[in-house]
Amino acid sequence: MRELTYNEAALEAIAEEMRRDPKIFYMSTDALPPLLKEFGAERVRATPITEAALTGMSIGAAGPGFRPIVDWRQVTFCFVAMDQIVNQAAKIHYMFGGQVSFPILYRASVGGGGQVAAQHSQSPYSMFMNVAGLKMFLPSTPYDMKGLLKTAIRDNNPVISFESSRLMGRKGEVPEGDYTIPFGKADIKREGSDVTVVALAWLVHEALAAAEELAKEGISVEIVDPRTLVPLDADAIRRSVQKTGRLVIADEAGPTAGFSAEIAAIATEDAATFACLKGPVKRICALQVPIPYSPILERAVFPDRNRIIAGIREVLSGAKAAAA
Amino acid sequence: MRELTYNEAALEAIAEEMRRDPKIFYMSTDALPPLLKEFGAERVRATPITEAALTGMSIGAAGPGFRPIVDWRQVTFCFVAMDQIVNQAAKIHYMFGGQVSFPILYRASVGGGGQVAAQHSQSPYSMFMNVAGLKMFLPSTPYDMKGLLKTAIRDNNPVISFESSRLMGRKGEVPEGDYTIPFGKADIKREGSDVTVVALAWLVHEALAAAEELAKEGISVEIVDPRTLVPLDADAIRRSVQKTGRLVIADEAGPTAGFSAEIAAIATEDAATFACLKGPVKRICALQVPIPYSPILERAVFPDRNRIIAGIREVLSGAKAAAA
Amino acid sequence: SLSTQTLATNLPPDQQRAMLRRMLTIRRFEERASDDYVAGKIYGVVHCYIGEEAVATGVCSALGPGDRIISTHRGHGHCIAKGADLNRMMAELYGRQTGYCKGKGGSMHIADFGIGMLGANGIVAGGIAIVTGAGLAAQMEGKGGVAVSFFGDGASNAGPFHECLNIAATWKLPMLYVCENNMWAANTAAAQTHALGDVAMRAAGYGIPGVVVDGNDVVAVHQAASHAVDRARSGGGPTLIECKTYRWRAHTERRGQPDPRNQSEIDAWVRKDPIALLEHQLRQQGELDDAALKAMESDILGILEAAVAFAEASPFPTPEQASDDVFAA
Amino acid sequence: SLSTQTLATNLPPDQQRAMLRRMLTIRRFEERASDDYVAGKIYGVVHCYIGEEAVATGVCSALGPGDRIISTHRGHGHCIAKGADLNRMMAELYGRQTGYCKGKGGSMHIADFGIGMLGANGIVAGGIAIVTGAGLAAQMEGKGGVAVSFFGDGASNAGPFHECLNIAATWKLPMLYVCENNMWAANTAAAQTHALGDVAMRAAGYGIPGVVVDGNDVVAVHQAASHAVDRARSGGGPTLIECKTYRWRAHTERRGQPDPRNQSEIDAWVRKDPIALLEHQLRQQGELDDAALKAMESDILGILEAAVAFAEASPFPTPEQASDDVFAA
Ligand SMILES: Cc1ncc(C[n+]2csc(CCOP(=O)(O)OP(=O)(O)O)c2C)c(N)n1
Ligand SMILES: Cc1ncc(C[n+]2csc(CCOP(=O)(O)OP(=O)(O)O)c2C)c(N)n1
Ligand SMILES: [Mg+2]
Ligand SMILES: [Mg+2]
Repeated sequence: MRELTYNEAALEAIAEEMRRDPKIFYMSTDALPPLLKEFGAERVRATPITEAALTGMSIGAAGPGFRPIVDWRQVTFCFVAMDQIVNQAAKIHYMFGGQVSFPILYRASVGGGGQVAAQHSQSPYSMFMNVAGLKMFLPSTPYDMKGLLKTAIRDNNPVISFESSRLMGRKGEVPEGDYTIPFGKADIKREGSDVTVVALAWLVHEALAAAEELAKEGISVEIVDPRTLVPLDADAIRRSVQKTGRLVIADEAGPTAGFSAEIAAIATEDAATFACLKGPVKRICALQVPIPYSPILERAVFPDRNRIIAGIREVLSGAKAAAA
Repeated sequence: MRELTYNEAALEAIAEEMRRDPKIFYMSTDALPPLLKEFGAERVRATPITEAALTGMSIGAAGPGFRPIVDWRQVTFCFVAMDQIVNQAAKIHYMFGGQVSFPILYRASVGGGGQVAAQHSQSPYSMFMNVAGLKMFLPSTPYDMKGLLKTAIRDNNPVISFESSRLMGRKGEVPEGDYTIPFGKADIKREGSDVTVVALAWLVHEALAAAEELAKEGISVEIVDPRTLVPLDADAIRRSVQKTGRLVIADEAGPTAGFSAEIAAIATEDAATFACLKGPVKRICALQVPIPYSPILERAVFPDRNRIIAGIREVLSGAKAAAA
Repeated sequence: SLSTQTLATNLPPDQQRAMLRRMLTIRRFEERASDDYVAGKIYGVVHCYIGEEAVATGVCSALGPGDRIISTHRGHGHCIAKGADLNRMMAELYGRQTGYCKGKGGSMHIADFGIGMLGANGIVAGGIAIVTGAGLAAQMEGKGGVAVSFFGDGASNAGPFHECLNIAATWKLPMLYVCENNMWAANTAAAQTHALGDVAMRAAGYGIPGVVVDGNDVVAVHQAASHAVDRARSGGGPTLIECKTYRWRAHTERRGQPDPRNQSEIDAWVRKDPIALLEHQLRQQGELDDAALKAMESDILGILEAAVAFAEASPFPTPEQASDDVFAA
Repeated sequence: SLSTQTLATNLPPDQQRAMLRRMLTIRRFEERASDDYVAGKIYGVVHCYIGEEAVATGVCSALGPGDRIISTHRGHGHCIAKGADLNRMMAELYGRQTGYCKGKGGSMHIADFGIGMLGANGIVAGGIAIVTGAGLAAQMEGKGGVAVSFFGDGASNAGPFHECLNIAATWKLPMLYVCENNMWAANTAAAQTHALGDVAMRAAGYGIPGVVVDGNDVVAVHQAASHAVDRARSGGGPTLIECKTYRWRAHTERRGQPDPRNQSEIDAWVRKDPIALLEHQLRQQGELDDAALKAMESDILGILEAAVAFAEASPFPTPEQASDDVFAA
């Protein structure tokens, strides 16, 4: 099948949807050349550097029936818009008793690895998960990107598309034409029986590499990619842990009150899953520090395949220890 | 001993510190009359409604040696300042290699129960826990409030004082004069042996009521109040769970990627604690929805002593089930 | 004033009486809401617009049903002026299922998208960007619609005001930015927080008209708004209108709160009562007499009684409904 | 221009030569940084100030060591103009322990609080409020210090600019707000995002002076800044200074990025080279000859070689140091 990069898959999904629905328009502090070329400056708007205003404007345009896309670009730029996200976009449908819907897509790249330091290397999706009223996803492949973006654009709620900056140039098979991937459905990226690794985005690929490595030693790793963060496919995660009895969570973000903590909680608060757990859960995350610039420091902060391998060994030995 | 309200204890701590250190000044969109009266308009500033500017200004005043206090008032008003909080205050010390310190206190009331609806009933401290570089606390008593605020004001970092709006008028014993409470030290608000309840703020009091109730049935509840969210006293929580073998977490915030998830994770990722766990952990939180206005809806959203009691019964029976 | 007198005579008496009725309805609605709040039948927090009725009434009387507005935390006046249903408003304050927000919003969040009222908003300046998006929508719809942002003097110092004024001016959005300068933001005087007395001066920085109007003179407000609406509909872009007015009551209806404003300032503004002014003008034109006024008053009170009755007869939401409406289907 | 010629002659030749040296140092530093970035010795992202050297140089030459400035993502020029150490700057770009930020910050986060340089900042408009706090600090310290906010035309449309201008004007803070209007924000033309061509027009809304200056004429910038500094020190409050200038290079040094600006626009500005202009003026005054210029050039290159040598000789941080400096003791 034809291959596209993660970034190309996103653009294709957006272009196909914009062709389908004239109510969709796009705002961002620089206009994306391919979209601008095809759809013109009315539907693809280069704006002042005012993410707060754009985020609010998307709400006011969505209420009357448009379907705005606001590209925050790097997630760090959306913090100036946090009031509009948390106090307005997330609450307006509920607060107004559901009288109209607000179909909005927000795009934000996340992650580090480019030596762009603390302000430009962030993975704060957990902060948004904590806010009721927002849907969000974080794809790990070009295929998932296209299918999830189309679902997001057709959803009648504010949805945040978190996109891994490490994966932008990564290629993968992407069908031509229309397909969607439902929200709230995890994808088993690799089947296994000894340990479950719940991973996001770039770490799905690191986990796959770790699994290959460990397979040589006869360790069978199952890799669950939730894909959507809200709604989260808790059942799929619990089923996998019930099967393997062991849980490792791999996330490029810091651990504290993060996605990784939520996964640990949904596994250990469920009686059936807890009963199957053979040992402690393990979080493989970034250090809980701002992201430094110098490559040596940056590498020291982020999790990778080696730390995943070490984490898997730890939960397996821990389990043995318990068994012994 | 003399009693003060939670709110009076906060004002006393601030006034005592402002008397002690002339570098401290206070900014807020309305000047607090008692502070204004004692310290004057230069040190107690009524400002335009620009929490973003105030938050940034506190950083620029702290670098050169002042010790600003910025009172965001209700936490919901700080979302307009999120860029200054997340991208500047939290990162500036690290990003600049620690060349100067930024002693700043931010104050924010949290919680619901006043039928002020979604925008004015929020408990988003977990969002801030997820950000590396910020210290924060949430006291449950007037005594803790005064001691923790003094520690915060003397700390050389940005610290957020989350203050429960439900507790503002609640009285408790507060010593006259100077004392401090160290960060990162949980307080056992009640000793017990059957189950650990980790609770925050108002829910500490609901948990105490629940414990009284259950004591009549011979159920012994230990209540751990972390008090500081960052740094978090993981050891105290783990010690308690190792003793009781059961964990319930009670939080006025929603569960998703929240404080409650973090507590579940630190308990279940620790081998020694996991080994002692007799059953699944239980989160007693608000429903993951924006907070509604009508009293019946609002009551349905928030956790209380009854839901804590039910949760405790569940983990105890669950444990029995497992034992059986 | 004579000038307004002449202005007034340019408006058909029926329209003037309709404005008087609107303003009286706002005032009586809030007097009732305040009483019922103190009586514990209305919850949370209530901000009254009393004394400022001419602003919402004058502006909204210059709008059509297809035009859209956004409000603030002090929203009852804007809702009523745009034509909101009093039953559903009162039911919302009473926290009932039949309220505009099914009891989920309360006073600070009443909205009726059906009439182009995009909502009250509890965040100062929080609505300005939202309604600017409605202005963009109107421009893209191409049906000549306009959008109006109501906001306070306090909000005028916040970033979104600046960001949106620049965007609206640059894109020539069909917008009115209506600053309700009541000289106070909660307990802080505008004089303490504004470099200049006139918020309208800010317009110059964006090359758009900035107009100062007597916000207690509904006819003057109407005229200023009408000109701005014409300009917006014809592609001329946004106008900033500053209405000088005053809040008669404390910042909120919660009793026993401090109010630092001195009585003489309050009294002076009460003497400039916008309702009394229009009433006087109508009488001078021979278009209103005691009987007609009495009839209007009792009619309004009857409608409000009915609204309260509707609210009290309406069911509270069920606990289960707390989980509804988080997401749209 | 003749007017500047006369201005120039008001400045002692030594000071003019010092400015020339500063501007040359900025340019050569960035040319080297760009090369080393392409060579992979400098990481992440680098934004060059080349073509705009007169702004930072003219403003900072009007400041004293106790005055404080804040920068943007395009920060090398401001650092050097305020007197930063080139060794520690280069070492930071090289990601070494001896860098200003111990390798934690890189190009977008160089700061030296010791010389009153409060940091480059990766968030557009992110520094404006911070340095306004430094202006408040200066006012409270009462030692006559001033604070300067450098920011771009793009940043001038963001909320913090407005919020801080109003606060500084209201509190009469000793501030200079220096807009570096290089006509572009990344790949978007200022003409597309600004209602008016002159950002300085915004000052009127706050009752403060708004000045437009030829940002490529270091002497004109210096004079405008000096007046504003005098005003600020004497309690007159803030001034907004808009410097019209241009970025010669692409938005960042990453090669192969799109640059929508047309070549003729770029060429026209390169002909207005701020360094060539001052050099010309000094020659006309008989205060600079080829030999002196050559000496200055080679001296600067020698210093930069030494800075690179210092950086390359410095150790990288250790992995363990990633956990240091999250919190102050
Ligand atoms: C961002 C934010 N900060 C603070 C508040 C608290 N607050 C509510 S109303 C108000 C005063 C608003 O003043 P103004 O904009 O003049 O409107 P008015 O109340 O005078 O109608 C304040 C400070 C808020 N709602 N939002
Ligand atoms: C809040 C925010 N949004 C977007 C960006 C991405 N960005 C970095 S520089 C830049 C352009 C800034 O233009 P201007 O302020 O004119 O400064 P210049 O680069 O021209 O010196 C943008 C959009 C950012 N850093 N911060
Ligand atoms: Mg006001
Ligand atoms: Mg620019």
